[in-house]
Amino acid sequence: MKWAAPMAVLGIVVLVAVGTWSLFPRPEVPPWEEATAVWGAENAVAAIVLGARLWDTLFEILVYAMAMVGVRLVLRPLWRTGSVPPLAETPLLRRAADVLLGPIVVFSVYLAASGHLGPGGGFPAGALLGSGLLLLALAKGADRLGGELHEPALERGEYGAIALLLAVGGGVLFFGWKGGSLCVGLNFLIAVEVAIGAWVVLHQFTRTRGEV
Amino acid sequence: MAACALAIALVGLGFWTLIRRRNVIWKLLGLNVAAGGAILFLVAIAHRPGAHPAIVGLGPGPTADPLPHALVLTAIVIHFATLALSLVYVIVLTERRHSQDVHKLEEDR
Amino acid sequence: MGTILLCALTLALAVFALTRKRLLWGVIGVGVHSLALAGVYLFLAAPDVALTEAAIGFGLVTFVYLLALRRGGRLVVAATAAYPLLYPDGEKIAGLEWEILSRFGRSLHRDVEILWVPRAEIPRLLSSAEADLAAGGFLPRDGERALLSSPLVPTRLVIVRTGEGPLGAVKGDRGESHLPPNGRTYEDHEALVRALARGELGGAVVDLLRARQWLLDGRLRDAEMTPLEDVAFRFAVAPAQGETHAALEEFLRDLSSTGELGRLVEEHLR
Amino acid sequence: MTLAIGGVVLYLALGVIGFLVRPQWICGVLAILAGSVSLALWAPGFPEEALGGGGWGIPVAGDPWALGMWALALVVHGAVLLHERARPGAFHPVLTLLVGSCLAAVVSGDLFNLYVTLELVSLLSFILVGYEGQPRAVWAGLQYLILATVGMTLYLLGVGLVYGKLGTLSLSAIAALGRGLSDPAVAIGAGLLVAGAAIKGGVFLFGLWLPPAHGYAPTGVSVVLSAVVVKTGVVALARLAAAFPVGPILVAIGILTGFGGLVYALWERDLKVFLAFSTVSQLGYILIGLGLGGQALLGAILYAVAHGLFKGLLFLAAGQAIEETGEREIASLVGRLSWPTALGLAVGTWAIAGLPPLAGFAAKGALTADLSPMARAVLGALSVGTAALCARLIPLLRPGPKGTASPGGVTVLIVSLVGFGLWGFLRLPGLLAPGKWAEAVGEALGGYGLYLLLRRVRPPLPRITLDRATVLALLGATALVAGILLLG
Repeated sequence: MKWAAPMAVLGIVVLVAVGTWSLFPRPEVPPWEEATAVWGAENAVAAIVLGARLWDTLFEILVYAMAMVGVRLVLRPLWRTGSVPPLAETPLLRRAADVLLGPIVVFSVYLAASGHLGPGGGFPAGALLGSGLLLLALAKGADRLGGELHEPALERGEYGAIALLLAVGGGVLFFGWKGGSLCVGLNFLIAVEVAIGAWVVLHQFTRTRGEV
Repeated sequence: MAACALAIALVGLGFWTLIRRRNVIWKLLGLNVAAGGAILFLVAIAHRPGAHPAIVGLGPGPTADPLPHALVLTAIVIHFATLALSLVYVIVLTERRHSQDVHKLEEDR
Repeated sequence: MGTILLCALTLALAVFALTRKRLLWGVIGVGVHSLALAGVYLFLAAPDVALTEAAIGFGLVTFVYLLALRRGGRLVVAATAAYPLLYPDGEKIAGLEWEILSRFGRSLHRDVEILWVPRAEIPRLLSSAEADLAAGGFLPRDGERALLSSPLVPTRLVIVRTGEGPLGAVKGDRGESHLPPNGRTYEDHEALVRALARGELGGAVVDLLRARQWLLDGRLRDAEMTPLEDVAFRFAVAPAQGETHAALEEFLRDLSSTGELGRLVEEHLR
Repeated sequence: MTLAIGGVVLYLALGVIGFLVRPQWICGVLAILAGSVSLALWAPGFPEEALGGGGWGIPVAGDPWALGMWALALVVHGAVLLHERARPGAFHPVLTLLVGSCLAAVVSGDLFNLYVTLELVSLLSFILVGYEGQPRAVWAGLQYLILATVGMTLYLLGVGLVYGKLGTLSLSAIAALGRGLSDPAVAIGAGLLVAGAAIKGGVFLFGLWLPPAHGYAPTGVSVVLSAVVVKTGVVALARLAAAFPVGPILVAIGILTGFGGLVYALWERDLKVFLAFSTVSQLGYILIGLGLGGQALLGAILYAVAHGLFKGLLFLAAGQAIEETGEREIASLVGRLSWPTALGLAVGTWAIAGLPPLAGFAAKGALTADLSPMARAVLGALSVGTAALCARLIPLLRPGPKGTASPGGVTVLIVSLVGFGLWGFLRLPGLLAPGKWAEAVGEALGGYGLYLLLRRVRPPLPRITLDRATVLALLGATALVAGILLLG
């Protein structure tokens, strides 16, 4: 079966290349301006993600949330019973965390708020917030920070955010809610949910790895 | 056109690593690159020569197709979620079987 | 034009990342590759996707890989007691090899756990990956399937002759391959030196370090040694753990380059 | 349309709320109630409507596939709830979300929405397969996820090609365009889509992850996996077959799946992996019916539902048997089962062999109603093979001394099997003809003969490893796309 692997990969690559060849030249893009305006947004991508194809986005949020549930379920038995060894906090890391945390939070709030007007949106904002939280964990030590951000409350917060998202989604789907403020609300909910999810994953990893 | 070629190359490279490497984390890295290639393929399809982003008020001229961009946003997040979960399962297996070598993990003791 | 250049750079980064030997470089390479990919998205007029790819693809994915990579838990070492290299000293463990192993464990953020096993058990533990490393005056026999580290302490294999009678050696040790047909094997060095002291054996094939230690402790009185071959004590890594082996090699290189290894050898084997 | 989507949103919301409510299984019961009310309201199906506006909206349709799968999913979820009542922790919320996402997957008529729902389905089943954390189940789950991601990467490439050329994601619009497979981009895109869905659906050459994943999963999980989750892959293939003219390719895949699964099942020792392989071979049945289209399509839907019922029953009984005796090998389980487990196995085997009164017979009758003799011969050979598989289970049916298993879940499935069989008799006139009965009994006896013949033969079957499964999946995809190119 020596020849099988290269043949398989090459087959896929060649076939997709042949298919792509006949795609060019690319046809004209259908007009999207008024469809975007209907949803009260200026960024067409945000209008699609939060308006026209909100049904996809709801499922995607569920995929993300359930992955975090899976991570929590699997890693709980592996937690290190001993005390989490302290983190070697170098002054550079501590200073960097203090300096950077402000801009990160401001930028992610800006991304979430202006998601429907310019590039941005709930997902990058949430991921940025999650990375910012991890930077905080690197600087202050995951255990102390974990203590401050009470873990079960975070979990309930995440489930609450998802339930709220499903409710608002239901509203948009059935009662035809539209408008810019709706986009901002959805974006913030997604950002909160993604940020908590990212923090849970990173926190769970640290509990099984000793300090970060 | 160059982006499409890059996408196809990434898919091939990713699948090749997935098959050849024996360590499971290397396989996941290869899979990561392959899925990134497929996502880039979607964005490359949406691109028009000389286009600016599909945002109102950026002036005349051709714009890129916004629909694949929305699809790709979803695909990236989904791929990260599946990746995080499979990495966690790799950790569980490493704790139990002390090895990340795929032949070792496949022995059904 | 810019797109083509950036695409070429992205592909080069991906090929670089996926052809590395060490997993750490692979992960960092893929991280930088996905950053370049975000740049390509900017050229393709997709700012939303670029932001998401940068935040999630580069930020979170690399974090998750790095955290998964640092395989926590224990670095399991299968070892035989070998004063002054690696020996249980009351509650604690001490010796030259212990100093090296504990530093290596800390660099991998894993706490080292020693399994005191007879020498013959070590190959089985390594191949079944129940142990990551083998230590404690480990002299590799030819045919042992293990990844060997660079030599730690050079030594010599000697025949210790105390009188008439058959030669003895520890089962599984390098000395055993030099035994004449009527030679006898023992579980560990302790049993070997007791048999020598009782006179059951005429001599033993052992490494110079242990022989000198026996003389210093006064367990052997008049014994003359004939050198056999030059060998060196090394660490052995489980065959499936290419990753740990590469990390160990790099660690030993740094240790000897900073002269730390020489200082430790001086301090323990003066 | 609003009723169905409302039902799904309610199902998912109840699943999420299940994490917060203390007696977790309450959320399951409420979800099933909501689902059945929603199903009752939109039962005769609803025309296709775009969710979220015309241009970019997601078309959602309620056709016979959706109807059959919703009914099957609700019944099986009820049976598993009865069986796994005492399971603490996050099992029931995740199970409810899994069934909810299956409901959404079978209703959707949009290329990318299929991708998202199938991804949620595979992620949730991946969590449930590794729920108890034994290394074998975790490895089966990891293998499943890696192959599912490979499948979905191919699927995304297919979406890129098809959307690039045709400009729409809605399956009905693509069918309406009727461009067929003349254009290479559409042909290769369709091939990649079918390959991705085949890998996800656990078809023989492509989805070799299915047997270990279903075999080593906990009892309740393997029931839902084999009865409902596998069907979402099949429904995705059905949707693609409706949009692109890929009928003959699906028939070829169906034959390959049918006989491949059969060969591996005949010599598999582990009981649940044996049942998983027989699931793979039954998929072949459905795919052949799907590929032929027309009257056979209705037969395929009926068979999918019937298979869900009796395979669910078999897995439930097998799970109980393993929990009682602690043994997994078929040989060592003989004569040690309690009466409810033995009864469940007996009824399941009777139905899967396609013997008269039960659902298997009714569905097979519908499937082979008016087929070309060649197709009928292939299906006949397959059912003889299936009967041979059932013959392997016969020695297990003698009930042992004492019964500890709770008959709850088993009875629900038995009742629904008998009900389905009787409904089949009323609706499909052709079933009462003596010719059909004789044919069914003949196949069963032929199967028993085949079993006696093959008992001593033990061919060395290649072991399925992750690398080999990946290479086979990619090779299968390449061959499939090349086949479609030649077809076009």
